[in-house]
Amino acid sequence: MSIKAHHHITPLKTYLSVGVALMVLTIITVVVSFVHFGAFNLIIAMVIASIKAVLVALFFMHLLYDNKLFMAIFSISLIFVSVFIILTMFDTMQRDSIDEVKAKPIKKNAIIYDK
Amino acid sequence: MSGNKTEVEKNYLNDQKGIKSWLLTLDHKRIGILYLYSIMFFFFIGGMSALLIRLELIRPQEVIVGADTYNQLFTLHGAIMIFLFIIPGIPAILGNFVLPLMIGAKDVAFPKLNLASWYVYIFGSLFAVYSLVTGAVDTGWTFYTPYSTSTDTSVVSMTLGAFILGFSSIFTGINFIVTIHKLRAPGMTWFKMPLFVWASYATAIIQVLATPVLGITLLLLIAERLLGIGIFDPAMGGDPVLYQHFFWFYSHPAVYIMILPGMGIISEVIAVFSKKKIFGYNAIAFSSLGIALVSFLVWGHHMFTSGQSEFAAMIFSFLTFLVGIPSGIKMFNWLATLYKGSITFETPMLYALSFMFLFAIGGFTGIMLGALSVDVHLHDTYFVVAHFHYVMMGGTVMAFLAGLHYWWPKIWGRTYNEFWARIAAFLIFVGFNVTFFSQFILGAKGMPRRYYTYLDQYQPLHAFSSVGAFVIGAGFFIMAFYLIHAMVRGKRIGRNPWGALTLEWTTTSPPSHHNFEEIPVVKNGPYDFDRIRVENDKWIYKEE
Amino acid sequence: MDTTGTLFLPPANSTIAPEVDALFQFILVTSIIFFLIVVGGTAYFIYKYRKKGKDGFTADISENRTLEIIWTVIPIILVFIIFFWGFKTYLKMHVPPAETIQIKATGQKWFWQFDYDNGASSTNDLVVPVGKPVELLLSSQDVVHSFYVPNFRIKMDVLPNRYTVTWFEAPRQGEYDLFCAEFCGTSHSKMIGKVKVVSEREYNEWLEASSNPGEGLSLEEYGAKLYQSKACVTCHSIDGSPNIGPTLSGLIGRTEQFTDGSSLSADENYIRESILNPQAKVVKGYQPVMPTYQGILKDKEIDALVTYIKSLNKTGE
Amino acid sequence: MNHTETHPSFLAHHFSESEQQRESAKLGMWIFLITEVLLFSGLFTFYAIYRSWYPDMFINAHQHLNVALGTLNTIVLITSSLTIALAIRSMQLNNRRQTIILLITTLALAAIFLVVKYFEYSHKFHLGQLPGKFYTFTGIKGTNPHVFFSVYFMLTGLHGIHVIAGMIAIGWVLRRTINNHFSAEYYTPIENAGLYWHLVDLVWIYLFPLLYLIG
Ligand code: HEA
Ligand code: HEA
Ligand code: HEC
Ligand code: CUA
Ligand SMILES: [Cu+2]
Repeated sequence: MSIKAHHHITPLKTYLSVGVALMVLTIITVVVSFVHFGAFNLIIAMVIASIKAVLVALFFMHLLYDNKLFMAIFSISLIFVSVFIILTMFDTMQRDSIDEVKAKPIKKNAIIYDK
Repeated sequence: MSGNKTEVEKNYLNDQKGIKSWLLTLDHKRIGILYLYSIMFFFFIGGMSALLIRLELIRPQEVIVGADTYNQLFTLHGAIMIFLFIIPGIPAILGNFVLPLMIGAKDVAFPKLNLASWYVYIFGSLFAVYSLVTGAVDTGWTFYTPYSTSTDTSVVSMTLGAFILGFSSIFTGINFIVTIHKLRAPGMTWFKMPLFVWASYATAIIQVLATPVLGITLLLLIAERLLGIGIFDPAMGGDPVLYQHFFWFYSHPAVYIMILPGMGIISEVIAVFSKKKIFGYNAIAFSSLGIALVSFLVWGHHMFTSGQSEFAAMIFSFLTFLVGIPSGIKMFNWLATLYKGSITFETPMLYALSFMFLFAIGGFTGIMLGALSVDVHLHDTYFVVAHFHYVMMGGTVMAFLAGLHYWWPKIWGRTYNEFWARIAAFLIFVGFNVTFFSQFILGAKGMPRRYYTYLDQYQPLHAFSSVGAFVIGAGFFIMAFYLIHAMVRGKRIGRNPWGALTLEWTTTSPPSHHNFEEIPVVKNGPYDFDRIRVENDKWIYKEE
Repeated sequence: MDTTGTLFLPPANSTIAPEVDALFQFILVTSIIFFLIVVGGTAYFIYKYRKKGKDGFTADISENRTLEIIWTVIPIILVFIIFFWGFKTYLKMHVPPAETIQIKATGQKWFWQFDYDNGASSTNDLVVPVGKPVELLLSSQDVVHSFYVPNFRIKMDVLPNRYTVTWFEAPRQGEYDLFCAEFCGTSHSKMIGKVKVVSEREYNEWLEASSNPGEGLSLEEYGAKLYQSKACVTCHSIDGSPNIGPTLSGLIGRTEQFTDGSSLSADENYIRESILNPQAKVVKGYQPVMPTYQGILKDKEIDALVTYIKSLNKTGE
Repeated sequence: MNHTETHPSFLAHHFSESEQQRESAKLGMWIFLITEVLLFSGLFTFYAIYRSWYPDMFINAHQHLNVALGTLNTIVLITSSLTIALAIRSMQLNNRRQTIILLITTLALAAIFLVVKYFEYSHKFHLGQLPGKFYTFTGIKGTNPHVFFSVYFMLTGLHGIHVIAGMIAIGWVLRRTINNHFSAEYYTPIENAGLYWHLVDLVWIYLFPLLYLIG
């Protein structure tokens, strides 16, 4: 069994370009955050973060070259994270759908603000 | 290859001697045994607290303990049974022992991690039980906020104990997934794996995906208690219903951590004791995976009256029903497997048949609870208590007992007394139905759970139920005796007393340290009873 | 509509109950049928195909498309029906009709407090008129409780710092059990009350009388009544025996030790403070579990209670 | 037993060849990583829900975080991710010296990250922007601003713990590299430590905009 055949060695250039790309994206996201796009700020920031995450996962973590099983496992975990958030929000965002009164806390502020 | 004599002389039990060789062992079989002792010990404590609960409920008002003690009792009972007994139970004892054997591996992928998981289990258990007993935790096993953030009992240390236990579960899960992926014997393709292995695989997926969420939930609970971070406690601006989401995101999938391995055992036992090829192998294998994945989408059915949004309730109810389908598919497949078999009724089969009977009832009542309007009436009553005992005790525990009796000869190389085993099985089955069927009626009549005293109209059924509990107790008592007797004095037995075709039966009983004399090469399916049978350890093929 | 209940269910005494029961019975019957198929089938097979004679080879049956489709599709259809049926009634339970009598219900360790529109209030006894939809606005002072009336088939959790809503209409007069169905601590099992369904006339009379309670009673008698009706009795005895809280008999003049080490001889002001702000001084040997009655008891009621507690000294000696 | 071929010292008895062992170890690591992802998922849910309930408070409160320090830390962490990836590459090329240097650099960057975090934390402690009931700051408008700081401290705190755990792991493989345990044939522990470290980086990649930038 030849070991070399199995272990992909990423060229130095790839690593460095990915590193540079990550830096650039970081700068972009910081700069963009000072411009106001309303709700789009969140979307933009998340898109950039996701691009960065994908770069790290594919190149630094070798998902691109490794066993595709790892990619599947990792994606499944992300799916379940979104399941958690989305299904929970089906509750927390929908409480007023029948009766307004059910959505609001009776006392808005925590007791620590009472003093 | 090796004669009968050497089998007795050299095996994993006696190839090394002394306490140290056990406490530092990396052999998956020995670790399984360590788990067997410790989990049975906690099951005993959990069972005793159940008997105290039933004693207290035999009539209204104080019988033996006061209100606070009662509340601690059912917390102790629930927490031990769930976290210390039933979740680790089948994977850690039987899975550890037979899974590598079944796929023809020499060990699990990470033996050290395996041993670590046992130590973590022991440490976490002692921690949890210590705080349950001395710290008087009385929240129920669900730790609902804000009760759990405001009571002055040791909720923090109890939850830390449960947090630690989570690691044990995760370690086992990681080990099984990797073992199944990477250590199968040559020729053991995915679809030649025994169904118990499939079930363990599905279970491991849930363990790995869900347990960390319990971890963070408990950490947040601790943070809420110590720092008042304002996530679950309304006084701090938090939302108690959110806690319930967090908790059940783990704890609903957890109920399938409990049942799936049990279903795996049932598939083995039914096929072997009817000497029939399993019906619908693929359907059973895939339904395990299906249950595992869909189980993550239904947690909100524990919260239909909690004040969650009607929209969420609708979605959760709908998805809940979808999990019922794969369970049904399994039931029907087992039924079809019996058709035209050659059925015998040794103890493992008796438990498997009890499983069919009891799990059907448990499952159907689950469907009642999943129906939104009916659950509003039944939620938090004894109906729910009866439901989950039917699925957990009637389902998982019966399956566990089936597996225990099925593999007991393999584990010890000796067999138990069939006569007493049948008596015990009978007592447990009857006692169980007496105890818990009456609770369906109690619950539907409106008797709320976690009640230390109750109105007089419920008394007859409660008393009836209590009697049943002691019958179960008697059954287990007998079982403890004959199983322990079997370990040391039981009749010696060959490789394959049941004539099964899975790999663990091709090696000696008990297996040697390295499991197999030679790594087996797999050519047949695990249930090819249409062309192979085993008699006196000899494989007989139907000539084609 | 049945009033006696069945083997499983208690009598159905609200307008929604028969709908719930119908679904319950439907699932019960379906389950029995499937149970008979699965378990009956098992019983038949294990009898018919029990091992006879020597082991041979068994048949090679591992698949049957038609069967598999049948036992997948039929349950799916059934659960769809069950789902929609359950959801329909559930929605009904959650959408009160337009015209309702609104009552505020407050859960707290370990009793229920009901406040009516006209200022009347009651503890543990919910009085409602027959044949009128009643809407409850639920909230809790401390932990989660759950408002549960088995005969009405309604249950709704009572949350701290949030309102939840439920409603019912009782078509018949009578008294029905009211339970707390969410675990809330020591006396969870005693947090029970009654729903009294009375005629419209009786209801109005009761409202009238309760908006002005204590009328025609001496302060001491009124206090005795409040001791019962405001649930002091769940935690305090008047016969000298300790309960969840210390006994009230002989309280005045008794020297109390507190958990913070201080002590004090109980007087009227102390009693008043104990009722309004019970956590200020916690008696040694007891848990700080007494709820505050601030905003629940009116001045006059506190006076009455204090007078009553004082009177317990005289009778005690 | 019939695998009497060369059995390298790092190969455990129950594996039949080193590639099987390597793949197993990596698979195990990946599964462990997803447990970490789901551990964090609880906190992200916490964030998502409270942010959706109190969007204004979140926006007001996040302005009290120091974007410059956050950016600095992001860059530090990304660089460390790069250096550990390069460390593995060096080991693949059998360049042990370079691996050691790169691992030490990674550790140093991790330490810088923690030091920066320490300054951020102590500044917040000083102002009373503490989590939960210890919160005493008054300058933020909106409902329950202490919740924002609860989220902030829980998320960054748990992440910080992971940074420390990662440093321990890297320290351990560094030691083993120095002791000459690894070669181009066998370096799985470094790979796994690297995977863990990248995950720590991944979490931060999301934390940073969610806490510092959204406004
Ligand atoms: C081993 C554990 C286990 C298992 C397997 C299950 C299985 C199921 N459970 Fe259960 N459940 C618990 C353990 C378990 N449960 C526990 C511990 C609690 C309470 C926790 C607490 O509050 O303390 C609980 C509570 C619980 C509730 C909440 C009740 C409440 O508090 O109000 C609900 C509601 O939907 C529910 C539903 C179901 C359903 C639909 C299934 C299904 O998976 C069942 C599927 C099986 C079948 C349906 C039978 C076989 C099928 C056929 C033969 C085919 C024909 C079928 C049809 C026509 C439908 N369960
Ligand atoms: C695996 C799970 C499991 C099991 C097996 C059991 C088993 C039993 N349970 Fe339990 N139960 C729970 C899980 C379980 N329970 C949970 C999660 C709750 C909810 C807690 C809460 O509300 O928070 C609960 C609650 C609960 C209640 C409701 C309390 C209340 O709401 O007020 C009751 C009441 O009757 C009860 C009774 C019983 C009884 C009589 C048994 C009997 O079947 C027990 C019989 C067992 C024995 C007597 C043990 C004997 C063992 C030996 C002798 C050793 C054997 C050794 C070898 C085999 C080697 N249980
Ligand atoms: C949930 C239980 C509970 C209820 C209901 C309750 N109490 Fe108490 N009460 C306690 C406990 C426990 C203490 C002792 C601890 C403390 O001082 O807070 C106490 C203390 C007191 C004391 C001080 C007694 C002493 O010995 O110093 C008085 C007076 C009192 N309660 C009056 C009342 C009155 C009047 C009511 C009803 C209107 C009432 N309580 C309802 C639990 C309760
Ligand atoms: Cu209030 Cu239970
Ligand atoms: Cu569930």
